[in-house]
Amino acid sequence: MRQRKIGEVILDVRNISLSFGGVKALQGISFDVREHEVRAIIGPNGAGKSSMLNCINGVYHPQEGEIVFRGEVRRDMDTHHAAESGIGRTFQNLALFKGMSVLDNIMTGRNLRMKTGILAQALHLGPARAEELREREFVEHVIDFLEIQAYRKTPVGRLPYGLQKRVDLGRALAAQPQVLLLDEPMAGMNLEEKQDMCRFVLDINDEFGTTIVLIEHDMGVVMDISDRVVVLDYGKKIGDGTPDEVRNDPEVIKAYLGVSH
Amino acid sequence: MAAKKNGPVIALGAVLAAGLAAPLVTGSPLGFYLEVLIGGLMAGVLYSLVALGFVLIFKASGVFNFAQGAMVLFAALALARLAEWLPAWIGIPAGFPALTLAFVLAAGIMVGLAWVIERIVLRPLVAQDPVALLMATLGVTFFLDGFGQTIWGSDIYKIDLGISKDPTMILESMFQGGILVSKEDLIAAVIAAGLVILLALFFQKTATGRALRAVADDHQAAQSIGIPLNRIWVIVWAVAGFVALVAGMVWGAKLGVQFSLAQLALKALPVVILGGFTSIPGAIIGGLIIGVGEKMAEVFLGPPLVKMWDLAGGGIENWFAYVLALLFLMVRPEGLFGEKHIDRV
Amino acid sequence: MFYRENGQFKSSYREDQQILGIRQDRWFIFGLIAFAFLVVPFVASDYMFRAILIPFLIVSLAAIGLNLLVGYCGQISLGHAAFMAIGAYAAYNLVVRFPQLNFLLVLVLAGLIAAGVGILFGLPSLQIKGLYLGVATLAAQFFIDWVFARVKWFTNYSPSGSVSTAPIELFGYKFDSPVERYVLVLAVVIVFALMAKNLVRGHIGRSWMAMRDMDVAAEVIGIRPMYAKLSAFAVSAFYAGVAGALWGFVHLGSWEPAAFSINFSLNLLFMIIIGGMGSILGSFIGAAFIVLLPITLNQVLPPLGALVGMNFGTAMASHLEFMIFGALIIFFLIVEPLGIARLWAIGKEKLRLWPFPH
Amino acid sequence: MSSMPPESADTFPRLLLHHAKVRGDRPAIREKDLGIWQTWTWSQVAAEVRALACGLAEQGVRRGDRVAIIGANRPFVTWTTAAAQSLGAIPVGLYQDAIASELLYIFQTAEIRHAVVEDQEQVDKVLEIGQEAALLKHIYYDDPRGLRHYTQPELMSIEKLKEAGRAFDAKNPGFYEAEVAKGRPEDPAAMFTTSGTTGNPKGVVHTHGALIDRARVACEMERLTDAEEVLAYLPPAWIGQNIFSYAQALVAGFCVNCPEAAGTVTADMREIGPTYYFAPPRVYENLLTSVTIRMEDASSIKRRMFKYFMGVAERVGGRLLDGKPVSPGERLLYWLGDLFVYGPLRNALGMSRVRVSYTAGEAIGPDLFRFYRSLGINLKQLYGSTETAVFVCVQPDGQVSADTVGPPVAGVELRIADNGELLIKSPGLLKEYYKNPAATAEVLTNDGWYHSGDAGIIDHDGHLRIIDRAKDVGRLANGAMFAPKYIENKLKFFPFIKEAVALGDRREMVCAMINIEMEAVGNWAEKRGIVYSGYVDLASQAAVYDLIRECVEKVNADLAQEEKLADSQIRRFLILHKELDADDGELTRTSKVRRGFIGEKYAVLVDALYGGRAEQYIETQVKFEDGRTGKVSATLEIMDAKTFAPARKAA
Repeated sequence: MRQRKIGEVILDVRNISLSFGGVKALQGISFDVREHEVRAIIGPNGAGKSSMLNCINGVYHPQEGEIVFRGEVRRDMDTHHAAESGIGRTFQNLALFKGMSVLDNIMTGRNLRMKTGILAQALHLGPARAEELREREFVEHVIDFLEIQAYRKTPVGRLPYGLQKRVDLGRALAAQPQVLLLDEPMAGMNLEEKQDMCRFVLDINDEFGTTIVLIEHDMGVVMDISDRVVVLDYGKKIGDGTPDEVRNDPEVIKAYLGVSH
Repeated sequence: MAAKKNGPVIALGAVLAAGLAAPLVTGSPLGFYLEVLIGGLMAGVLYSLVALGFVLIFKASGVFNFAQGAMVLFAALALARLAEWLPAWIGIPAGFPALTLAFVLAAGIMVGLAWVIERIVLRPLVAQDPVALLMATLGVTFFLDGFGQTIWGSDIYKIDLGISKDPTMILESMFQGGILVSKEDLIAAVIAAGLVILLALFFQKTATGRALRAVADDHQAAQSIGIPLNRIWVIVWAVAGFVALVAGMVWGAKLGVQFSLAQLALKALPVVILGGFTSIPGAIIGGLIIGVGEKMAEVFLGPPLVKMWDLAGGGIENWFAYVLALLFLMVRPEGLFGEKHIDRV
Repeated sequence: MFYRENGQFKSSYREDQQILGIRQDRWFIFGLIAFAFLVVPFVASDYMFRAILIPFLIVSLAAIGLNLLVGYCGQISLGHAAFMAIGAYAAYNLVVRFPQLNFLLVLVLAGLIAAGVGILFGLPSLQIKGLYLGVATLAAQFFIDWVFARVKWFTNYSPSGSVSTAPIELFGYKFDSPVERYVLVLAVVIVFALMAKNLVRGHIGRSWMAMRDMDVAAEVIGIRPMYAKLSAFAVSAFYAGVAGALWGFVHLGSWEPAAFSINFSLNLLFMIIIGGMGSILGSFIGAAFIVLLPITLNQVLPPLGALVGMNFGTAMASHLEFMIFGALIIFFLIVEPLGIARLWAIGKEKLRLWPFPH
Repeated sequence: MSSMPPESADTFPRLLLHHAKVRGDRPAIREKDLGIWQTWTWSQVAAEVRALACGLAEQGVRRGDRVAIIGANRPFVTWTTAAAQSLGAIPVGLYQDAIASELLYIFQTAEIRHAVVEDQEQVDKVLEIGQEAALLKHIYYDDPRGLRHYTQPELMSIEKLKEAGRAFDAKNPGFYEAEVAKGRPEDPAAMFTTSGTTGNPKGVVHTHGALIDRARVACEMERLTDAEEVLAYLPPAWIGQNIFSYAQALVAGFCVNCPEAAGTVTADMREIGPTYYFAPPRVYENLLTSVTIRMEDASSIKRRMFKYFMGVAERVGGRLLDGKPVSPGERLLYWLGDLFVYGPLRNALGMSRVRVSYTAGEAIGPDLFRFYRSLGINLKQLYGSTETAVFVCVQPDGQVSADTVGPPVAGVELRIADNGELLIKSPGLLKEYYKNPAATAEVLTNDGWYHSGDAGIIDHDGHLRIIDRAKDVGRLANGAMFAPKYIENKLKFFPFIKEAVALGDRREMVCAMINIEMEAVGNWAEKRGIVYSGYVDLASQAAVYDLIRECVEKVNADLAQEEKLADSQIRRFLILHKELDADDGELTRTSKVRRGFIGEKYAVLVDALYGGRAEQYIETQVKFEDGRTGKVSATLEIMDAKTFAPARKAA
């Protein structure tokens, strides 16, 4: 059985509004994420889920609101700062580095921690080599964890979709994030792949205590694995609570369950 | 995306305007100044003609056709040599009749050539990275340069439009010494204007033209309402081929048909940057700005620079257009009239 | 077919990450290098050195530089010969003004100066991509051409505008004959190629490739676009600078600004397209191709033309060369965008799997 | 170094200490883990084993206790085995995929108090059993993943166990040495479970002496040295794996390599390139099938080249290997073939460096056997079983053939009983079946002969030839001999047939139920543009039936050649709608068909075969990999096959 300690609020999203041109993608969204929990954001297509994630890790800059991460209040994030302070993410549409092997893709997740300079790299001097080998070993643990040993040196483009998703997860995991944002990690997968992915998500949460924020529109999966759920619809928050609370919320049922499922 | 700041654009514009006005303030004779200005405009018209070809193709297919310059050279060579050979072949009188027939034949050749390029080179590369497409057109450039010179010859040829190259003095009454204007240049400007009007009509009035515009606006949407993209692309390439012929004719008549024509066409690149890749008016105005800017810089900025730094001659026009385009890119990448793009994750 | 990999297992990451992981590859490459150093100097003719081997090696280096930028980092450059020009003129000025400097140091300094300029012209890459960047690099090409043609200081006020150099002297030894120059260039190129390989297999190389393949994801993972792109421009220009200096001092001896024109830039680009984007080996293959093709055409065409009763002059050969280059570019972009290096890699993979097809 | 360890190293712990002393810095075990071959030297292994032994002692393991070990080929399996042996405890290797009921039976009969397991999956299984087998008090696990939040007091990680062991060792200096010194060769060294075609598994107990003797004899015979490399890829609970990757490694001092995962065995084998290799015929067959299939996709030039040189190899390869005369021209051709085909092929198979390779367990197809030998791979047959510590007969170099298993190895005596059963006397015989004197007495008679249960004959060269299980040799209704396995094997030698069950004992004719080989038949079908939606569909295609009928008829033609078996020609057959599976009880864990069980389970089909019906509907329950059960149903066609007149017996 899973026995975990849910901690204090680690990420607090306050009153975020985002618009593109005239289109309002998010309107005054607020929610918090506690340390070590699995937090889901659900909603029908176009509800603003991905936009929300993009605001959290600085890909988009909301016009209003602020983001508090580990006590640090920011008007908006920038991607690098987000990565540096421990926010990792995966992508809905695979955003792997197509020209690189599985190993190299995951190695890029360690780039933040690799500091040796160009000259040392070019000459493959002691520190550069030592750093490379050290990070390789770390990445091997990620590969082992995700059970993709057999594909280590395969170019990612040649892998089936489900495995590519796993590599994407591995790349984010390699950065040892405190909070991991998962953008529809199970989209486009078959049942078995979904189960595998669920297991990995829970294992990550268990083994490393990583806080997880995930977007899904597969309700079943979300309800099974998350501690608390935020429901978005047309850029507005319409529900927030435990899976059971959300499931029984009349407004959620009306806006989400009633319409598309 | 945060709204783009207009400050730098305005600043750049102000600097250019100041540069334009500076010679007058520093006491250049107005007549001379106007002469330079008109010379610049004339060169600009030629740039615009080449740039038009770029814009057409880019608008419809997203291909940055580096080979437009090579097509201009190829067209000019074809026109010049056909006009020279035809009298010997079929006994058509040299001069205007031969030239007319040569123009018709060259137009056919250019349309065919454009069609072949589209089919053989661009079609297999559909949906590729724009940089790959650019490189493919670089390949086309080299091929056409070699091919054109192989079949048409590699000397310097003339296109004689039968217009006197003698400059005419105009507005003598207004300025001391008047302004020297070449009649040829005027004709060129008229031809260019005519071509632009023709294209505008084509785009506004014909069904094909409207389809073309639809494609330019949104490929997928156009396809979904049943516009055959492949056919549109062929047409666009054909039109671009024709535009190249006109540009080649005008330019060849002015400067003679030679290999350097293809290189000069490189100048059209900064023009489209300035005007925006997708805007026909942009191509025209961009061409004029570059033409005028270049001439002004060469004539009025060059000598002081040479003196100041003891340079071995001027030649600012070699890079002026590019550096201007580069500055422009930094402050307004979409150009004067281009459309903005927002990258979504 | 020739691979026997049983027993070549790796028991440390260091072994696993070596550049040539398979023993047979190691033999092949070491054999090739040994051949280049120990056999070629004794068998090749002066013409071979002057017209083929030395230019091949130097443009290989320049192509590696361009490949780092275009093939690895995905940033286009249409004006890379300009960075070679910077290297060449920088080296010239260093030698003229500080004659006591060791030539190797001059090479490195020339490279560094080119790198500085590379960073400057790389700045637009932070704002613009693709075609737009191509135009920016063209601006570099034309502007730099102009600077060396017009600013007399750079040519040390040479009245003709062309500069000439004395033979290279290194640790008291004069590299004068073609063989000596060949060996010098070979050594330099091997060292720099190895360094390039080291870069691309390290975290910096990965950050370049990440920018190339998916820039948004790269940023999200914590790669700084500015650092990745500018470092690629700097390193790329450094290589071009060193190659330019070698081109000027070892290959040409005396040159004028036109030596590094836009055509040279485009040729470099063709090398990496034909040879292979994102491959150090491909840079060599492409360079060999572009260096050898015109020479071969000039040798082969006239007798071939005579055979069919046609007269192929040099002009004809040059036109054909243009056509063949153009056609090849198009062919490779359509059929194998990763160039001959990719074909090589496929061939190698086939040999490893032999007799199986997959 | 070919010198064998001294006679004084007569238990496994002593052998280990010997190697740690003599070749302490040579690799003893490697495991592909985290992308590279992590290596432990003999002295490191000795230290690990010492820590584990002390840890186990600290946890209460005593002389004579049984310690269960469940896991894939990982170093911890070897180390805990040796650690238990150091303490005089008996390691009991158990199959990872053993079902809970089997495990429970063994845990109860062997009164197992300590279990060493690999990971969460095994922990869960053993914990569940632990509820019922109340004795189980200690579970040590190797891989902590997923176990972070487990709070059961029985659980302890192997890391912790080693720590405890080191502390214990420090407090009790000399304890380990004293324990090792107490061991004697006649002490039980290990217990193996027999798969048992019927009933509960039996625990076969072997002494140090028996295992070491057999290992040593075979090492000497094949001149194995400490330079050998072997790949440990078969279940460690199986005695063969124990002999090849534990006993022989400890005798000869060579290095054992553990693959990264089940899915990477082929790749890992290519990397390691073992010099000494064992595989059951099934593995060789699968390899050949994959070679054939992959070659089919090759260009026609390559295919022709392959075919030509394989022809050369067939003519020349075996003779070269046996040291027989070969003409220079053929030698040259073979050399070319080696350059272009055999060498690369051996490399692709991971067999470039194989010096000695064995197959055993079942009959091997003659074509299959010849294929490997003609490639220059020294493939040989051996005969043995769990009860005989493997080595009974081995084909010596130069005396190799497909249909014998060779003469007895040193120390072994053979006798054929009147009913055809093979009797064996050997130093490697089992000590006993654990706590099962009745069963022991049944196979091990007082005069020291072990009753193998196999029917065999000894030919004029003194080579043993195995026909079938003695009890399976039956009679047709007309009294003619019926050796079902012999027939099944002949069928299975075709690449399209994965499994076959021959029926006919006390019946008037022979019928067969056949499993197609999905990969080969699927490929064959695709080549012909036959569309199919899955296994069931493919198996029921008319074209596939025709294909299989051709195979059956070829077997019939073969059987007709042998006077005694001509009546055993297959008259009717069907293709089964599902693959026979160990999870459904149709195969044993070692993948042998359980004929009796199948006969009962598919009684309707048997009736239909003998009842002359042209088709039969059947519904079968199946167990999926995730433990759920489901049903497959199909209407199976039954087909007649042509039979041939018996060959006239030569006068």
